[in-house]
Amino acid sequence: MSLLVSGIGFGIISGAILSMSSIGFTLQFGMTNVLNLAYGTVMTIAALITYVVNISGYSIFVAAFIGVVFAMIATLAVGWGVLQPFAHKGLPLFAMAMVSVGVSLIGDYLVASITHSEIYQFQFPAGQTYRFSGLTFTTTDLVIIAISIISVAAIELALHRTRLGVAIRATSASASLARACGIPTRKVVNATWLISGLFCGLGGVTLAMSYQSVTYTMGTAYLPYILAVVIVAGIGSVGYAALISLVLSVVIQVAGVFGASSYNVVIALAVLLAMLLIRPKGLFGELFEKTEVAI
Amino acid sequence: MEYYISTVLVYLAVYALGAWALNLQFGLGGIVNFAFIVFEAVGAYVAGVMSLGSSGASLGITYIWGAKLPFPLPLLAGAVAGGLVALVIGPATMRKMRRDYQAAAMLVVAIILNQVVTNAKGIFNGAEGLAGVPSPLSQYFSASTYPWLYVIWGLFLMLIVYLFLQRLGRSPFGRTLRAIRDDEAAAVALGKNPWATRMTVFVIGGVIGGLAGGLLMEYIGAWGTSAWGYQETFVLVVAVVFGGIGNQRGALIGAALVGVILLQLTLFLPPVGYPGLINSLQWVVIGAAWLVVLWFRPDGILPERAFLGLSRKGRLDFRRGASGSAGEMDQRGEKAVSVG
Amino acid sequence: MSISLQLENLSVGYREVIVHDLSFSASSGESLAVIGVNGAGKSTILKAIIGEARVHAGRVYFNGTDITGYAGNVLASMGVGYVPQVRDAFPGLTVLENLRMGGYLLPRREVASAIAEVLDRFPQLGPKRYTLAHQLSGGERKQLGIGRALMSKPSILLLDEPTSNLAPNLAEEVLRDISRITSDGRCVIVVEQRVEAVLRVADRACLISNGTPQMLSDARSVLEFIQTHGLFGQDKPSQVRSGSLL
Amino acid sequence: MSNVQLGSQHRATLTKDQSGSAALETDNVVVRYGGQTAVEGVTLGFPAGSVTGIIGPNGAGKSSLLGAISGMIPISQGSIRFDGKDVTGEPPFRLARAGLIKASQHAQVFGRMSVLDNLLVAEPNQRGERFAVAARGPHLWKAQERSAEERAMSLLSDFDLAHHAKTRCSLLSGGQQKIVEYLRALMARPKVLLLDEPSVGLAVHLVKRLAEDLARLAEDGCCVVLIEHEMGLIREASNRVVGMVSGKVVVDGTFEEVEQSEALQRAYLGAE
Repeated sequence: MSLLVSGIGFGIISGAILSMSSIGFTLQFGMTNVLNLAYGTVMTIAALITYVVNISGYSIFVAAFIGVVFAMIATLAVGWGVLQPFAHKGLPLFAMAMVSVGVSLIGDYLVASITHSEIYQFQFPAGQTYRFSGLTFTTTDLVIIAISIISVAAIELALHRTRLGVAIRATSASASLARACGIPTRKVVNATWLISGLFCGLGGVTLAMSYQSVTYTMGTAYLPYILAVVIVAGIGSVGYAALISLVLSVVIQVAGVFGASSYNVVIALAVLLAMLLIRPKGLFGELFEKTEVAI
Repeated sequence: MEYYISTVLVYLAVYALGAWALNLQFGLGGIVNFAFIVFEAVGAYVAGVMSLGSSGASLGITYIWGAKLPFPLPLLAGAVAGGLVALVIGPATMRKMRRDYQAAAMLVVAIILNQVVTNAKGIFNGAEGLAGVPSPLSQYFSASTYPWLYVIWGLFLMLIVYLFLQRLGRSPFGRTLRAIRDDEAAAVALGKNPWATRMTVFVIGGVIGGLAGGLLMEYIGAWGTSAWGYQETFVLVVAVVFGGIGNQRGALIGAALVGVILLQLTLFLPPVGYPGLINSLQWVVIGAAWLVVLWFRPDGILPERAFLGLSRKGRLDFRRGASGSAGEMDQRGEKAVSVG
Repeated sequence: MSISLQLENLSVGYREVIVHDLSFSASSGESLAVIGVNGAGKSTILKAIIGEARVHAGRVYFNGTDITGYAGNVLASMGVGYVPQVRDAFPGLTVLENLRMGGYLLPRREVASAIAEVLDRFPQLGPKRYTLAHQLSGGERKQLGIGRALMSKPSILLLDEPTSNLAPNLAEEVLRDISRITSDGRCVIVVEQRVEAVLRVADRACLISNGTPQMLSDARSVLEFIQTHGLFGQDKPSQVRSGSLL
Repeated sequence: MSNVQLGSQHRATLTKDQSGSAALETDNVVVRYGGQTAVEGVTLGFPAGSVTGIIGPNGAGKSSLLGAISGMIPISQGSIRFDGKDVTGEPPFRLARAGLIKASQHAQVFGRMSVLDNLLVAEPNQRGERFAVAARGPHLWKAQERSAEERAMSLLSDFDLAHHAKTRCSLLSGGQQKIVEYLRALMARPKVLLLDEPSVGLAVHLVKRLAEDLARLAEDGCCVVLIEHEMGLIREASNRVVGMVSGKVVVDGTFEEVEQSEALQRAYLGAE
């Protein structure tokens, strides 16, 4: 029983991290229709910057902030600098995903050659331990959960209540119709890159904080979980992505405490594979099947 | 030094076999097989356990199906195993879906299998994998001549596979395969069975992949899960696209450039910086080269020939048209239109 | 102030030209119907005007400004409204959100009154304001599409087959809206399948056949011409060409 | 409009054939997508040696009917008989092998292959298409290949495309691709030929040649069914016209009869 409870506790923490990571991915994917496999690389970069700033004497919060800002810049740079020019050349969806793999390889291994492919341990203290009826959380865990709840609630509200948020949903549904409304779709797409980068950074930084370490493969190795969530939840659906993240994480962690811990990835990927085979459009479906790259 | 050259040549044969098999599946058949490295892995493992003898006999490593078969049976067993694996994962992953999703599904299959083999030590000894696999017939030759004989053996297999695939690609079978790739619905309307045709080349590719894996295993003698990460498939995809999708000679050039020059020759460079720097940088170079190829020559160095009929008289009209090149990497007509 | 849209020897299409050498102009307070049998490329004309299809030759002027190839959002800010044939509303957005997006360019304080105005014009939408667009019926959805385009108070409205997939009575209703819209001093260009029905509400009409304009005249004469010769009568358009083609 | 003229005796022979046994029959075929009904109970017989034109406004269900006949679109109700056998629910590639060939509305050519290869793909019963034969070597299929190549070249020269035989198909114009698709369908030796708007993008003289070609096909006993908006082609090539509105057949007769049909006129003109 206590094993089950602690599994759920771990599940909530990793669910908090996964939901932020997958929301950034799904927003960007829903908008541009490009399967951006360089996303994990940006997560790694954000975590690494956080580490470097933290190690040079700043508090972990300042460091995390700088890391997230870097993730936003890096995401925009990948979107603008690489994916957009390729899309304008008329590459199809599949080739665009391939381009992002190239970006990911370059990024990951540049990081590897700079960091000597080593694992870096964070130095900040995990803080006090709190107990809630069997669940155990450290201060770091609680901060991660709080950041996740606040940011997910904020993006969900923003997408429904703000002009830019609704414009993002509108452009993602139909860019040409959005233009006919006078929405400057190019600016909206850029805003989406930035928001996607924000969540990507939050995901990467909190992932490293919960691991207490960072290495060059961290983000890309995490990508399968994100893909599983995004495809199961349906591309572009933020609320479902958060929900599925939580469910998937709890399932994996509970399975882990009962001895299947080395099969974490296998569980996540088996779920993804089953979804791809049974309902490639995701549980909660898309309203239109987009077949075009829109950047 | 001589040993280096012969090793590089064996690697060339292995990469070329892999690139051709992938070219058959991906270039001619349009199957986005990102699980290809699994075929090579199975071929290597099976060839290994078929040469190592029964599990308990060796130095504390555990695996299934141990046997000590004479040359060339372990290699053949590896090839057959590759085909069988294709037969199993083919039906599951070749459903009708978006091509980038199919790529993701294949990738996922590759990662799952790798993880399972890594974690379940009983199958092929987990992450450490097999070691000490004897090279076939090596006891009859001196250590200096054997590598060269192995090179000749590898080049011989290459030649056989090349001629076989060339024959297949230029036959009506190959033509039907390319037709299904270009427009599945239209091919169906002409009475072609896309599923059966694709499945055939998926299995043939599996056999050749298994052969390549076995060939490498019997030369280097060791094989673990780190040798077949999904990135290794990516090397072959890069090689095929680099050389020219749908063109065998192009795939050979790609395999030589990417597989051998970038990945293997760097092993013999004098050490620069800290150990492992070159290893990381070569992936950066591959990634960058990949983007350069996609940008400048999406059809590769030697693009596919449009005409493969019997009568070869007359010039081939092969201009790169406005609709050609980039848009054709995707065959389902998912034309990318950039907006915004 | 009078508005005008002017097409000068326009050839439009995608990779290949679909409609050749089209010229017409339309000004405020009038409606112009573009008609022809299926596949004549009528919708492509509208798409080319708003920059979503290719202009191979010719120019488009709006109030004397050359707007050929301008992006849709720039045209929207100049006062060109467009209602596509199928994807005419954002499916995952509510009616209210759709209208708000239609009024994206309006100053914030005017949005509420503009929404009230549209809901006034299409009373059926009022009770459904929190319904998602893809849950609306065909007729409601088309009204939403037109209402969304009217939000930005366009001086010219381009309608692409507004009655397709609508039951006959709903189609009549949508077409009647066209005359209400022009009576506000706007200009409407409508591409339409239901030839006779649209010709009864439009002021002028352009008949396209075989990728070329065959006749441009007031709606009544085009209607008469079609009634006597049939829409796909043999050789007839070429006889008319010299006389009534403007 | 194209002005297609054909010999009058040709049209007479065609009309006589109508009483012959039907090569293709649809019995109360219904096609539904989601909640919408595209084809609502169509019962038609198409005799061998006839050319039937199907006309009607957009959304009348013409393409859905053709898709249902060719097995590409599943039918919700009813049955389809081809060559005397019930073929309802057969996979489309089996129907095609049996001689029921459809050419699509948007030219679907094999873009990265040459024009000649596009045609050769369609040759029925190719020995070298089987993996086992292809693997054993070209001597097993070369003879058949040569005769197929000759037939393909003669088809290409009929439509002035012989000089493009080795051109990559994606480099052709839309109209040329449309012809390649038509010739490819002929290459498959169809018993029933279904054409979805074959004249789109064709120059006037080619539409005329197409009309002649269709008539010749029918004389050889092929059953041709075409959807068409180009009335000149319908008038000259077909000896029977079926008018569809909202998923139903509203008129079935000669071109002149159909032209007078008020139901069809109303549907086109939109005054319901």
